[in-house]
This record gives sequence, structure tokens and C-alpha cells, in this order.
Amino acid sequence: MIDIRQKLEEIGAFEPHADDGLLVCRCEEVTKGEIRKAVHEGIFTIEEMRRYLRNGMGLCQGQTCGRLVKSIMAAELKETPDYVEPASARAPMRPIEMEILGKDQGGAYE
Amino acid sequence: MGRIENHPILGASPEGKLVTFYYNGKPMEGMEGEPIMAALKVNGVMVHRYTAKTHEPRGVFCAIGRCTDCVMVVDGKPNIRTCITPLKAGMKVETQYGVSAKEA
Amino acid sequence: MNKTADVIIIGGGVVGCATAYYLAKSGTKQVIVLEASKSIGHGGSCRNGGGVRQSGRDVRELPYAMYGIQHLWPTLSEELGVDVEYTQKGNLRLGKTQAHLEKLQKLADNAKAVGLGVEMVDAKEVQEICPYLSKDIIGASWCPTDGHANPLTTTLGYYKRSLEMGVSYYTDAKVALLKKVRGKVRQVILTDGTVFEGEHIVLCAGYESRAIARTVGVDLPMTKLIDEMFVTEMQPHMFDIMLGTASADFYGHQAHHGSFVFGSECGYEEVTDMEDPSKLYTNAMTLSASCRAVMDYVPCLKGAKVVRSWCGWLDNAFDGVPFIGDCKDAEGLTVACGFTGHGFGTAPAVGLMLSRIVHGEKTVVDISALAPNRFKPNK
Amino acid sequence: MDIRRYDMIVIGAGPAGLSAAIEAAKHGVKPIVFDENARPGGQLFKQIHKFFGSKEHKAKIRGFKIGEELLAEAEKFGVEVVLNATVVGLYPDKEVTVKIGEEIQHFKGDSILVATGASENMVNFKGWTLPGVIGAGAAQTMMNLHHILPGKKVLMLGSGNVGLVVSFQLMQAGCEVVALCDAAPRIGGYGVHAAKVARCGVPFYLSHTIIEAEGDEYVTGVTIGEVGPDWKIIPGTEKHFDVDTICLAVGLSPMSQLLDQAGCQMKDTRGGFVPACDAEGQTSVPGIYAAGDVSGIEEASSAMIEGRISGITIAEYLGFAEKEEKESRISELEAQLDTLRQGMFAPANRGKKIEKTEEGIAISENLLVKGFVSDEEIGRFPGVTKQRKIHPVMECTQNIPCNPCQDACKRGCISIGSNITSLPVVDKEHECIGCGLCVASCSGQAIFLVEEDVEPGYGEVTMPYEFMPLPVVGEKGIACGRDGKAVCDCEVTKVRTSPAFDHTNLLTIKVPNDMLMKARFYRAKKEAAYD
Repeated sequence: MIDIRQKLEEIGAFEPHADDGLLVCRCEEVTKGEIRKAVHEGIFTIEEMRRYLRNGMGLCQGQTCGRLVKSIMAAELKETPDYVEPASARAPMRPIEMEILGKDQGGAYE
Repeated sequence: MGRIENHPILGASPEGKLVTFYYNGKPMEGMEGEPIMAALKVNGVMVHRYTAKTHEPRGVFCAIGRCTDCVMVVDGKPNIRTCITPLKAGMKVETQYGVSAKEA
Repeated sequence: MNKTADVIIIGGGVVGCATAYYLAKSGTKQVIVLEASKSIGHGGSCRNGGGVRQSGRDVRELPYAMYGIQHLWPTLSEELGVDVEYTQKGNLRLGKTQAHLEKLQKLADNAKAVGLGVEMVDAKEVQEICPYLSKDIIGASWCPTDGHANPLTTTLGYYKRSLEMGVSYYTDAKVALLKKVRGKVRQVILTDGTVFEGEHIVLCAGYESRAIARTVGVDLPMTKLIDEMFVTEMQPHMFDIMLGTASADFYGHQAHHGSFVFGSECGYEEVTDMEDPSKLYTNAMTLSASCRAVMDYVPCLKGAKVVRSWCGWLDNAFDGVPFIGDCKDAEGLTVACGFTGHGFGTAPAVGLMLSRIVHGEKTVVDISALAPNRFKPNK
Repeated sequence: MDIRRYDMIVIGAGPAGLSAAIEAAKHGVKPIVFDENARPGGQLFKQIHKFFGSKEHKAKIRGFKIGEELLAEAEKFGVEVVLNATVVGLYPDKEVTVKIGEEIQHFKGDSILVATGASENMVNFKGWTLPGVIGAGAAQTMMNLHHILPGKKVLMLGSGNVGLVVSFQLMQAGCEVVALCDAAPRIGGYGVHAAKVARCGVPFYLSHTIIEAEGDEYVTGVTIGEVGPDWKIIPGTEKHFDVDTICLAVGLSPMSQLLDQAGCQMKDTRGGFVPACDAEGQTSVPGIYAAGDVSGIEEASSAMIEGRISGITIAEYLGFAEKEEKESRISELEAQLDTLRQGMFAPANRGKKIEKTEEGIAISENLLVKGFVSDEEIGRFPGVTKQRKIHPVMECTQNIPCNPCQDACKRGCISIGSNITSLPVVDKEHECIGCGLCVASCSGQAIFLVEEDVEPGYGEVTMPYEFMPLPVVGEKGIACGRDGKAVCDCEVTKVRTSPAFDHTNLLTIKVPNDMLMKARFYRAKKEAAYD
């Protein structure tokens, strides 16, 4: 069980850093500062962060920034990186045109 | 940036067929079947697109189709990963602004 | 850790967070929200099409669906300090056959009877409203006051704002049972044994509400069903309306940043069987079937690339409308569940009404038809 | 058009996937292997350096050749390899959806092996999104697959084996590597790889990281700075380089998304998000296996053995092999794997600072921070002896599992012994004939032949040379030291190439006798100058 309010008190208030403008999610253009600030707004999981800021929601689906976001969030939460669970993986693993999917009837060609 | 004509380990580059493609309307040459990215790089093109939110320039980053930073408008279709899409004769390759070929 | 409160809300979804917000806004000092998973909005709240619509709804739901659109949604972004991307540009419910049109006509007539502006439009008008749609569409119902919003930022917006206003949230806090004290439901006991106690318990935990309510002898007749959605890469801006079809082939819209979000089924959902429901697997056919369904109505999207699919559980009430209200046979317990896949758009109104119920005030509209004990045998 | 069913579906035709398919096919299993790339072999095809290990690990064979060998073996045993086939989903009931060409196809396997390998980690700094900042893997892909130059002047970030190997490859392709930096205080990769780069004149900046990639539209320069103990830049330590390319080699992460998607139990480790699996690669879902980097980052050599272990395990799981057969094969393979996991760079030693070799010799401090062993330090290692007559000088100073030099010398001048990680020792009793096979066989390019007094006052140094253009006999140039700095003028006296050397040319230069233990690299006159 995580007591969000207590955890927020433990980590203290958001303090701006010089490198807050640094881009983390290249696809959706989300910065380090935005991620750090969101933690102080109660966003503690990658699942929530993706939904809140759209990091990892773009074309590459977080394949590039996932690890970076995890470590930024963990540092802000004053925890080790494994405290923050990675985003769950979903099909399709690569972007696919709808018309290609649309032809699929569940089988394979000989 | 150029091609590696003769490599100490890999030897001479494989012979390919030189074809013409169009980069923002300008004719350029590249090897048929090589990734569009390779042909652009040989022609000195570094910027593939400008991002939607902050209009930053982007180019090749991972070169294996994962990061999707190198996407361009190819034959009218946006978001084509140029690092893994083979070059064909006559292809129209355009700088992508956000998700379209025109500057917003 | 504070384990007593005026109100304990079970379920950190959009309904739970909205209820917490409206309670805090109306002056309730101590509100605790318990979320079973690690993330706020882990369930259906963030796994839906974002429809904020009135058309197509059961008449029992319409009054509060309309109330929310008239009074709550327009100012929600400013109120929460988070862009919920509310877009009120109308909803087209599309038909391709005469049977479809008859069905749509019936729904429209029902809605009109309670004062909702819904009209039938012909093929030409459909093209005028949205030129991207298939020419095979012969007509549609059109509700210009419908729209869509971003369910992710709406849920988290309510969470963030209510947190700022003093609501306490606990995640990874799975409820095992409720317990009565002196005849009144007061205690909420977690699977780890932690006991929370409140003057009032609000249960809005989706399908899981059924098992929790049962621990105090209340049955909420509903089943669960898994549904899949997908999202495309960013596309140039095309249209702002919400789309649905008469035969429920798909639903969805273009989100503000350009992606299209659609939901659909492959027909296998009713018999989906999985060992571990928390994994939220879909099967290998749904995504393709969904794409076919969408392309049948919006063929110009064929080149759009799908970047992600996901799924979520629906809590289907036996008669298709939610259970909202006090449990007459379990004093102290108020429920809101069984939203049957269309709860997101009404969540602000439901949250507001729940806060009123907790305060013993009249709900903004009459919802007695949604009473949790409404199930009666039909023979 | 129904779902196609296979005994075994392998996802990824890299070293692990191909090895597993081959091993299973040897026992009668009919595997199908999918790979999203146009060429099989995974990263092997980008690896043009010679591998370490012993014969059974395909030591001294270049990565891409190993890829070709694996492919030929797969073909021989009837393994079906489908290329340009991207597995986009892995579902319960062991169903995979594969994008092949413009179609999605469905396959079901009685067993599934996920061998999807790894992807590169990234690090962010100001300007990291500028065109010209690329992954080290991207550089390898450009050079070794597409035969194009990633840039002209490159700064490499990362001193692990990938950073070191790719730096060398960049120079082989014709790029200039202006510097190699790493935030860590010590070089992470093999000392021999670092030494190859350092003697080409590349400066190493340890405890340094990138402050900013400069440029408006693309990279035109980079500023690095020294990091203090708090990982912050120490003011005043900034250094600027004009570069057009910045290469990032900051580690790899398992590409385990498919396993997660299929519902396999996962573990969040320092090395990435990996499936919980046993020594044979069995995940928490019966019939789904993982092998190679996807289950934890190691070298390609280990991935091949892990693949074979999973292959025989799957053969037994499917009833194609007997339990005893499996067990004896696995114990054989595990012994090979154990060998590879020994030495200073063993997984168990990750992150540890090793002070002494297994022989009790102090590790070269200079090597760990500058990339080369200093003239003062080199004499203490057993491969380095002082003799007048021609003899090998083996500048192998760290315990890594590798022994091709021992096999290469038919005269018995080199001995490593039964412990594969031991440092090579020069046996003075046996006479070196200067054949140079040891020089060409050393995957770390750490062996030189040295002979005093080939003419009065002058001796000869023979070195491995893998650059273009190849110098010609009689050419006058400059001999450089281990640090890449010019030490004296020299003359090329011999250039040997042979199929047996496999593109490692042997270059012999004549230098004054007192330079024989210093001169370790050759530069043509026009490109070198004395400081």
C-alpha cells in the first residue's frame, strides 16, 4: 500500500533544476522538468505518467525514453529505479498500417 | 558524408544500381535498395524532419527502425522510417513538419 | 497514516476521483480513496473511447448525461487545472442499412422525448458534417451537443485536483471486505488486513464492486467483458466529432494531438477465457477485426499506422445501465458501478451526484431508476 | 488459410535464436525462425572484429563470419528462416502474429523461443536530439551494413566494449575519432580493445561526460566536462571539440517486450527488464523460452551457447530428445558457458574494481583511465619479455577468457595453460620463427613481434594493421607509441597479408633498438606529426 500524501510529504516540494528543459521523450517532446513536476503532483507510476504527459505514447512507444523516465521518476521519488515499474508492452511491437491489419483474417499463407 | 569505397575488413562496397530520387523536389542519386537514410546521408542531408511541438530538427538516431526519429514524408505518406525503407527509383522524399510535408 | 475519514471511496477510477473532488469541493474534510492497483485510473477509466455523449443512451441515464454536458464538462479543464481536451462538436451514429436507420430512429425518438436534440441526417448531410466517411453510409443520427474528452487526463485531473484539496489516496490498496459496525457499513478491510473506517463508504470499483458488496450481503448483478481499443500514430487534423455506428462496429475520435483512438470487438469477447485477468491480454484477432470495422466507415484512414492496442474490462449490468445510489439494505454504503462500457462521459455528473448522496442532499436529477436493488425476476 | 503450426517458433535470427534452432533441428524438431531484418545474424553482421574465447566459442573468427557459419548450419539442418518478418504480437496459446511484407500472418508453436536480443540505452544531454547524435549501433549499421560513413569527425561516449569496438570500426571506415569519453572513472570494456583505439591517437576522457551537443540544425561541435564525485560537472573542466557526429554507447537493455506481452513473469533488474527464467531459458509460461541478450546482456559468444542450451531443452520438452541426452549435452554446453563467464569481466565482477590479475600482478592503472599500458608498466606482464632474437611480445594484461594465440603458435612459444583466462606466457625455450600467426590470431590485437639488431642499431616491430590504405614496403613513416603519440621515424620493411591472417595484415617497421618496446603503431608521414 502506498500512502500518496505521505509520500508527497517525504519527497518535499518540487524544486526547479537548471536542466529541466532537457528533452526526455523524443517522440512526444516531454521534458525532464515536466516529468519531475508531475511526480510532485502525485504521478508515481509510468502508467500514470504516460497518460498524464504522453511520454512514451508516440511512434516508438517508449522504446527510447522508457529507461530514462524510470530513473528520473525514481530519483524524484527518492527510490531505486526498480521502484518504478516499466510500461506494459502491447501489440503491435512496430507501427502497422490499418489496411495491412485489415487484411488479416487470422491465418497464414502457404 | 560519403560511401566507404574500400574497407579493410569488408573489402569493396557491393556494386549497386544508381537511381534518381527526389528530395524536396530536388533530384538526387542513391543506390537502389539501400535505406533512404543512406542515400540522403551520402548527399549530405542531415535534417529529416521538424517536430510538431517545438519544431526541432531531427535526423537518424537508431538507424534500425526503433526510435522513429528519421521519419519523413515518402511518396506522400508521412511517418515513413527512412532508415529501414529501401530506396526506389523516382521516390519522392520530403522533409516532414509535424506530420505533414508542409511547414505549419 | 490516517485510516479514518468522513468518506471512504473504494476505487481510484474516474468516478472515485470525481466523487472525491466534488466532496472536497463541497467541504467534506476527510476523504480517503483506496485504489487496488498501483495506478490511479488503471481500469476502464483510462481504457475507453472518451465519448462524452447523450445520444444512444438509455432514457434512465439521459437526465444526468445531459446535466453533465450542460453544467460540468464545459468548465472542467479550468476547474481541474488540467486540459481534459473536452470537445463538443457532435456525435454521428452511422448507419449503412435500413435496419440501422430504424434502430437509430428509435433511439433518437426516445431521446427527443426527454428533451435531447438529436436528429436523423441523410447520406449527403453525413458527408457535409464529416467528409472523411464512407459513401456507403446511408444515414446517421446526429447530436450536435455530444462530444469527447481525454479520459486519461480527465481521470488524473480529478485525482490531482482533489489531492491538492486534501483528499488522501492510497494505491496498491486492495479491498478484501466491508464490515458493519452496529448495523452500519463502516469498515473497509484490505487484503493485507489494514482497516479503514468511515462514516460513509462509496463503492465504485467497477466489476470488482460486486465481490466487495457481497461481503455485506448486497448483490449487484453484473458480468464482465473484455474489450480492446487501439490508437494510431499522429495524423494531420481531420475532424473533431465523435463517431459510433448503429451496429456498434466501432467507436472513436481523433484526439487533440492527432492520433485516432478507436474501440471495437472481434466477436470473441463474450467467451474470452484467461487464467490471469490482470494481464489484460487481448487475442490475436481483435486488432485486425477492429481495423476492418473502422475502415468500413472511415476508409481514408487505411494508411494510418496503429502504434498500440490495449484492453480493459467492462462491468456490464444486467439491464445495461449502472447501479447508482444508496444500498437500502446496507446502510452507510453507496454504490456506483455497472457502467456497462459507457460511464466515462457521465463520470463528472455521477461524481457530483454521489457527493450529494453522501451529504444526504437531493441529486441534481432523479436517478431512482438506477437503484442498486432494482433487479426483479421477469417471470 | 489457417494458422500454421510449428514444433518450435524462434523469434530473432541472431546468435541465440539461430543456435537454438540448429540444436533443436539436429534432434528432429522443425523450427521456424522469424527476423525483422533483411539479413539474419542479428548484430553479428555488424561485428567485424574477431571474437574472443576458445575454438569452441569460435574465437578469432569475425562476428559476421560467425553469422554466415550459423546460417549455413541452419540451412543444413533444415531450419526455416523467414526474414523481413516482424513479430508484432505474442499471445497466450503460443500464438505469434508476424508482419511479412504487406501482410499479417498467424503462427502457433508447441514451443516458442524469444531471442530478440537487446536495444541500446540512451543518455540525454543538451542537444541530444540534434541530427548527428546517433547510437553506436546506428554507426555500425551505417558502416558495416550500408557502407556509408556516419560522419567525418566523431566523439564517442561510452568506454564499454561497444564504445571501444565501434570507435575502432569508425577509424577503419575512415572517420576521425576525436575523443572517447565516459562518465565512469574507469574504462568499462576490455583493455585490449581500449589499447587498439588509444594507439591510433584517440584521447580518453574518463570521468567526463557530454555537457552539450552544439549546432542549430545538426551537430557542429560538442563540449564535454569532468564529473565530480556528485556526478555534476566540475566548473572549468569544459573541453570543446569540433565534430559532426556524436556516438552514444552507454549500454544495452534486453528487448523483452514480447515476453511481457505474453504474460511471462518479469524481473526488473539493474541490467534491465528480463523474464524470470531457469538456466535452460524456460519462462514462467510453459513452452515459452528466452535465450541470449533478451534474458540478460552478455556477449554474442554466450548467446550462442545459451541458444544451444534452450534448443536441446526444447527438443526434450517436445519429446524429440531423451532426458539423458539433454542432460549430458547441457552439462557440456554449461562447461563452455562457464569458461566464457570467467575472468575479470565475468558477470559476477560487474562494477567491481579488480586490482590484481589472477597471477597477482598489479593491473595497469594507466590502461584503465588512458586506454594504454605505460612503458613503465608493460614489463611486468608475463607475455612481455626482453630478447634479442625475434619473439612475440604479448601485451595482454587482463584475465579474459581467450586462447587462440596458444593454438596459433605451432612452435610452442606461447602458453596459456588449461585456465583459459590466464595471461599468455612466452616460453623462451621454444624458438619463434616470426611467422606472425599469433599476431593475426589475437582478437585483441595485442601481440607484436620484436627483433633487435636486424641491422646495426635498428630492430623491427611487427604489428597487426587493419586500415586502408595498406602501407607499402619502403614507405617512410612515423612510429607511434601505445598512447598514439609519435616516438620516432620508421620505415616499412615488410607487409604481409594472407588468408590465414583473415584481413589482419602484418606490418613490419624498422625503428632504432631503443624504440622497439615503444613503437606500436604506424602512421604515414603526411598524417602524423610530432607534438
